[in-house]
Amino acid sequence: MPVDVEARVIRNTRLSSEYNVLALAAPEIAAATAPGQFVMVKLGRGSTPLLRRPFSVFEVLRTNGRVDGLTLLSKRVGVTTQMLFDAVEGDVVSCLGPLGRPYTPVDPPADAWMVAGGVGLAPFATLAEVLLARGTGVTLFYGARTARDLFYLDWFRDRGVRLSLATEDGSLGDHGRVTAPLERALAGAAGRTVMVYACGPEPMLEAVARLAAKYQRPSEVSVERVMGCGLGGCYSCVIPIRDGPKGHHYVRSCLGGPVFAGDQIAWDR
Amino acid sequence: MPVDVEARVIRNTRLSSEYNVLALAAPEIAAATAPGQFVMVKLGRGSTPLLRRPFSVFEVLRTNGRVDGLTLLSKRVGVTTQMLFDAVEGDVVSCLGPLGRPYTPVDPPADAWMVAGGVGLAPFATLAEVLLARGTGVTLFYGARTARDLFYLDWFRDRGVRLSLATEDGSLGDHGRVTAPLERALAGAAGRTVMVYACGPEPMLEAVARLAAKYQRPSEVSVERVMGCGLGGCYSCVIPIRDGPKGHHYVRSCLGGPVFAGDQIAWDR
Amino acid sequence: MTDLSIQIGPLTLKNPIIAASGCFGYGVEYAGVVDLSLLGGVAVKGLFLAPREGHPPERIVETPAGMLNAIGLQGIGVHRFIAEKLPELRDRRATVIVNICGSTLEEYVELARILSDAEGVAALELNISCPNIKEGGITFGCSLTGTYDVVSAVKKVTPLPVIPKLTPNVTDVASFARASEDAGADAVSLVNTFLAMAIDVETRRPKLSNIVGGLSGPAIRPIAVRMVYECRRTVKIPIIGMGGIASATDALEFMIAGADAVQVGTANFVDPFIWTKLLDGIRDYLGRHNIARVRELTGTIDTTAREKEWISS
Amino acid sequence: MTDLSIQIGPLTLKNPIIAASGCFGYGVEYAGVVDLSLLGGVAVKGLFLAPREGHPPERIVETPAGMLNAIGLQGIGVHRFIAEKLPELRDRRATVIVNICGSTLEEYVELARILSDAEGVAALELNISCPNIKEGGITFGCSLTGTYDVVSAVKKVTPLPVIPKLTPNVTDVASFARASEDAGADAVSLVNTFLAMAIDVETRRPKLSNIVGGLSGPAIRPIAVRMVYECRRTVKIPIIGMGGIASATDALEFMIAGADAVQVGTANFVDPFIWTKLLDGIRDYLGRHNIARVRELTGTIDTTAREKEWISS
Ligand SMILES: Cc1cc2nc3c(=O)[nH]c(=O)nc-3n(C[C@H](O)[C@H](O)[C@H](O)COP(=O)(O)OP(=O)(O)OC[C@H]3O[C@@H](n4cnc5c(N)ncnc54)[C@H](O)[C@@H]3O)c2cc1C
Ligand SMILES: Cc1cc2nc3c(=O)[nH]c(=O)nc-3n(C[C@H](O)[C@H](O)[C@H](O)COP(=O)(O)OP(=O)(O)OC[C@H]3O[C@@H](n4cnc5c(N)ncnc54)[C@H](O)[C@@H]3O)c2cc1C
Ligand SMILES: Cc1cc2nc3c(=O)[nH]c(=O)nc-3n(C[C@H](O)[C@H](O)[C@H](O)COP(=O)(O)O)c2cc1C
Ligand SMILES: Cc1cc2nc3c(=O)[nH]c(=O)nc-3n(C[C@H](O)[C@H](O)[C@H](O)COP(=O)(O)O)c2cc1C
Ligand code: FES
Ligand code: FES
Repeated sequence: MPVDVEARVIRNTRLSSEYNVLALAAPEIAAATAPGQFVMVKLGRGSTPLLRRPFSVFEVLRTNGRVDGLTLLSKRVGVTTQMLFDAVEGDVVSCLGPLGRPYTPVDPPADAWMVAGGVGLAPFATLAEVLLARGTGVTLFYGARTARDLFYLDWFRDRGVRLSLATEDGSLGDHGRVTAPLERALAGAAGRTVMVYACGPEPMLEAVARLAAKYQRPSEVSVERVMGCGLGGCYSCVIPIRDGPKGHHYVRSCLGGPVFAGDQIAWDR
Repeated sequence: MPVDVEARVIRNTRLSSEYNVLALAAPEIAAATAPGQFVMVKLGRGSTPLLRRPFSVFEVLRTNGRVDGLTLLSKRVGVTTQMLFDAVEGDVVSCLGPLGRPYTPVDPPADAWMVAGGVGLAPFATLAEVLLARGTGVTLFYGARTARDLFYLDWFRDRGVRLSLATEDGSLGDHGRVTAPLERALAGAAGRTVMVYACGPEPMLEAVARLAAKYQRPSEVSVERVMGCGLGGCYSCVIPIRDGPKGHHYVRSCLGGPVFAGDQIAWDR
Repeated sequence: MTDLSIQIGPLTLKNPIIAASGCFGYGVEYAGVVDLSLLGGVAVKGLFLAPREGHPPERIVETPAGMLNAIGLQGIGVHRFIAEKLPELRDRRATVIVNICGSTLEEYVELARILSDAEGVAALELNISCPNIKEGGITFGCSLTGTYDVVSAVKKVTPLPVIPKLTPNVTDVASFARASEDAGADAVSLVNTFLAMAIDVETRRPKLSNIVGGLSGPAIRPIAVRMVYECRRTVKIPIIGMGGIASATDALEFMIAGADAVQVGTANFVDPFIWTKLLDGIRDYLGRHNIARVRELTGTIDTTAREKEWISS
Repeated sequence: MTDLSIQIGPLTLKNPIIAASGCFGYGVEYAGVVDLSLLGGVAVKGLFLAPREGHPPERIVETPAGMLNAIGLQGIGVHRFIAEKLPELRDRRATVIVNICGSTLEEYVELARILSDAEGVAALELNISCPNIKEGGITFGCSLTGTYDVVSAVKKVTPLPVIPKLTPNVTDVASFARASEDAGADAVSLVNTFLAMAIDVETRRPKLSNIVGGLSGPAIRPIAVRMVYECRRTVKIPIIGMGGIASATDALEFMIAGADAVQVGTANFVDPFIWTKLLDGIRDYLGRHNIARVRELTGTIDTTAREKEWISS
């Protein structure tokens, strides 16, 4: 059951002029979160902004092994993310969660390949931890516009996650989109059991799901739809799910997702 | 001409759980303000609260003789005053002013009697300074609910302002309303030229205006009407002004006031 | 003990706080955050006879102190509702108000018949006011005879209380309340959303796939309160008021204007735990004002002139 | 060089940004904060033939992202306006749009006659939509024949462009735009405010002395944009859109929906220096989008379906 926590800001780390990581004292939520789940946050009194906004839980914070908070990785795109960017220690953020259907972690000998586009990195810190704890080998395919927009590389490296990077300007890793190194890897992975996890812009998710299908690997993608409530109340967040070979029906991504099997989604709709 | 300044909060001094004094870096406005004038302030982004709110300029701040800011004396009654109460150094308050018709300071041998009810103290710090600079003798009649709600007594005393206090619970000064010591003083002031200035709740203003008239002294009162714009645009802030013996017409208190001669106002309307 | 119960025709609600249709799923989605039996009622998402796909995304967009929606009444249809949702609602002792929509008068009648036979339906709310689908009864809701006809036809086939839900997109909403009363409605509910739109100026495209949608939330509250006030002066049947209620104070405002009960929609998205706060706030207010029964509050707006007070501030 | 000029019948406005009636006094009040000649137009406070007292306070109250007003059209009457305000407006080279109100058709005609003889009036805006006074023409504004009659009567007596101002408190605002066009209106302006109210729950009294008032501000913007969009699809005459515009983006939204020009009311209370910001913002937008003339923007909303984009974010 989700809870609503008036979470104090523990610290706000700016990663760039657009990205920040906000640490919030919401241990109740953090302790209950599975990788890929999200929270609905609201800042400020009054009715502008009116609605909460969805954010993946980025890290689960622990002090001496005890869970004492969580972080959000946020990209500044509008009013709420601006407020998250500007937040200072002691501010209060209303935080409702954990919500949604998480990723399904795989066990060895399967390998876990996580594909992140930009702020789509968010669910993969917690997912990596869960996978590594199971002994599953983890690779992160991570793409962004430019090298300066690739964050937390050491965090993943230090924990033993293999990195495969791509930047659109070629400033680090592959020159181009992250799907290129992913496809090379898939092509060279004959005989290995691989589960592909993806989070990022929807066209990237579609490309990843198609690649996984092409190389006959399962995939799970986390979609980002506009969410009014996060609890199944408003039907704003729907995504077309395949119904037989040609049909589809709309499923609420806050309840049925945000994580779906890549082949469930009717990408052409 | 009024200006609009994005004024930084220099400091916020809480006087009680309801009252605070907010110092703002708005030297352009401070330097141009005459006693009794006000500013229209707005806090926060977005449209809640939507409208600006009027506040008297309380003090004009100077460092080494150079004007570098102003303060507002604010009582917490709603959303904007709550934000003023909560403001911290570095916050920005949008501040439009100076606005309105100020008090008319008198010269010696006239005496100046300032009558303040609660937060109605606000215009009298600047008025006292201007009067004292002219050598005019100044008395402050100052009433509130209780002793703890009487502020800045030393500030006035140190500058040579005589104080006559009243509290509704009798905890300091006269027991009851501030109009009682005022009437005693008026009754005992035969032959002296006195100008009465008042600011406070409207029924107090009416009582003061009637007392002044009864003892044939001129009065100027500063009224507090809900103001939508402060510049004469909206016609929200009107006060009925006498038109002959029985009639009245509505005058915008942001332009024609907030300071009016006590006998101008049609109190019975 | 304050009495929070209110009466809608033959139906007694344990309190005047109802979850608004389309803002609370089928109710069951919220069983984890609020004890459904605590609510005065649960108005479930608008149902057609058949399942419906709804509009493609984007379906909502935020606006100043409000939101637009054009969900397009995606839904599972009345039969799956009865089979899949109603049993759980019954088990959880929810007072279920079923919001029904049709393209034709016959469809409303058919829905009413089917639901009258189902166990656990407390009342029918006739959605004749959905602004963002052509077939959502809005043709009934914008015509006085249409409103009259659909209400009387449904009344004929059901013993359940019938509550037409009025649209605010009309010149004189009170005349629609009157037509409803004349047709035998047990109550009216108002307001549904205001037809509205938003455009992305960079792409020059509408922000909703459906181009237009319905405006809800605090932004519309003052208009909705006025409409409830006008209806209260026109009809005697109970009024269920709504539109932007986000606190107990807001709910009380509607009741003082003339509502017997209220519905809360958009605010549930912002705070799904709002329900006990609303009930506590109303209890507290009634206590402070020595009002024994919430129903005594309805329509008690005082329009006599005020006296000035000397608040020694 | 971007061309910001727009055409209202025979009148060319140097840009599409007009100060809304009732929100800018008689214009002269603002001469100290903005160069009046920079504005596309100044719609002065609604004028009756005779001076008017207006309603007693409270006259305004803030609501979520909006405000209610019930000023009651306090005003100096047309003769004092011509004698006392018009000369200064003329001196300051303001493009003056006079907003006129009457209780009868004859009064509108009389006002139009008087103002046609005055020097320095650019256009007449017929206020047939003031929600908070009984005599403010709202009886014309809520009736199609009333609208038609008053517009054609005024057109007969004046060479000035005639712009009826429509109320949003109707079921089908586009039909009123059509009636206006049929009657020979040079343009329509919309929207006036939404009839609304607010109640203080502690005293149970209305917050406005007049009980009801008009809602303006950002809260209403999505409804107003929708109404402009509907009118654009119905009439060919220019549309002056308004309702909650508080930024250049908001102004552009109205133009893309179908407005040729816009008025700004409530936002001027919040920021009296908004005017140059609006003009700069529009110029910047046109520049970025390679649009040479602002009039090319009107009604260019793109309602075809969107493509998904891969924004590597
Ligand atoms: C399950 C889920 C998890 C997410 N996790 C993250 C995360 O970890 N970090 C992160 O930075 N972002 C995340 N997002 C996206 C994030 O929700 C939006 O960036 C945020 O809502 C924008 O809010 P705003 O007020 O800043 O922008 P707004 O001013 O509301 O709008 C700016 C832009 O954001 C889009 N947007 C607005 N509301 C939503 C919404 N409710 N959902 C999606 N998009 C919206 C709008 O279409 C618009 O283009 C996630 C979204 C979902 C659905
Ligand atoms: C010329 C003038 C000078 C003033 N100087 C001071 C001052 O120095 N210090 C101070 O504390 N207060 C002063 N006030 C009163 C101050 O403007 C109000 O307390 C303030 O507007 C309340 O805003 P809010 O958002 O906190 O309250 P709201 O939430 O808006 O409302 C709370 C209460 O305040 C009243 N109110 C709301 N808006 C206004 C408004 N625009 N004008 C007047 N009353 C309003 C409401 O009727 C309501 O009862 C002055 C008022 C005027 C007209
Ligand atoms: C997302 C959404 C979906 C809605 N769906 C329905 C519906 O199915 N049937 C209905 O009668 N009203 C529907 N409404 C209208 C609400 O029940 C309510 O009348 C309106 O939102 C005003 O109340 P609010 O401001 O509290 O949300 C919907 C509103 C929203 C926001
Ligand atoms: C205080 C106030 C007074 C108004 N007076 C008039 C008026 O005299 N004549 C008129 O046609 N409209 C009047 N209006 C309506 C505005 O001109 C405008 O149509 C409405 O406020 C919507 O625009 P906005 O949201 O930008 O304010 C008034 C509005 C306000 C807020
Ligand atoms: S966000 Fe409301 S139903 Fe999914
Ligand atoms: S506050 Fe707007 S006219 Fe005085």
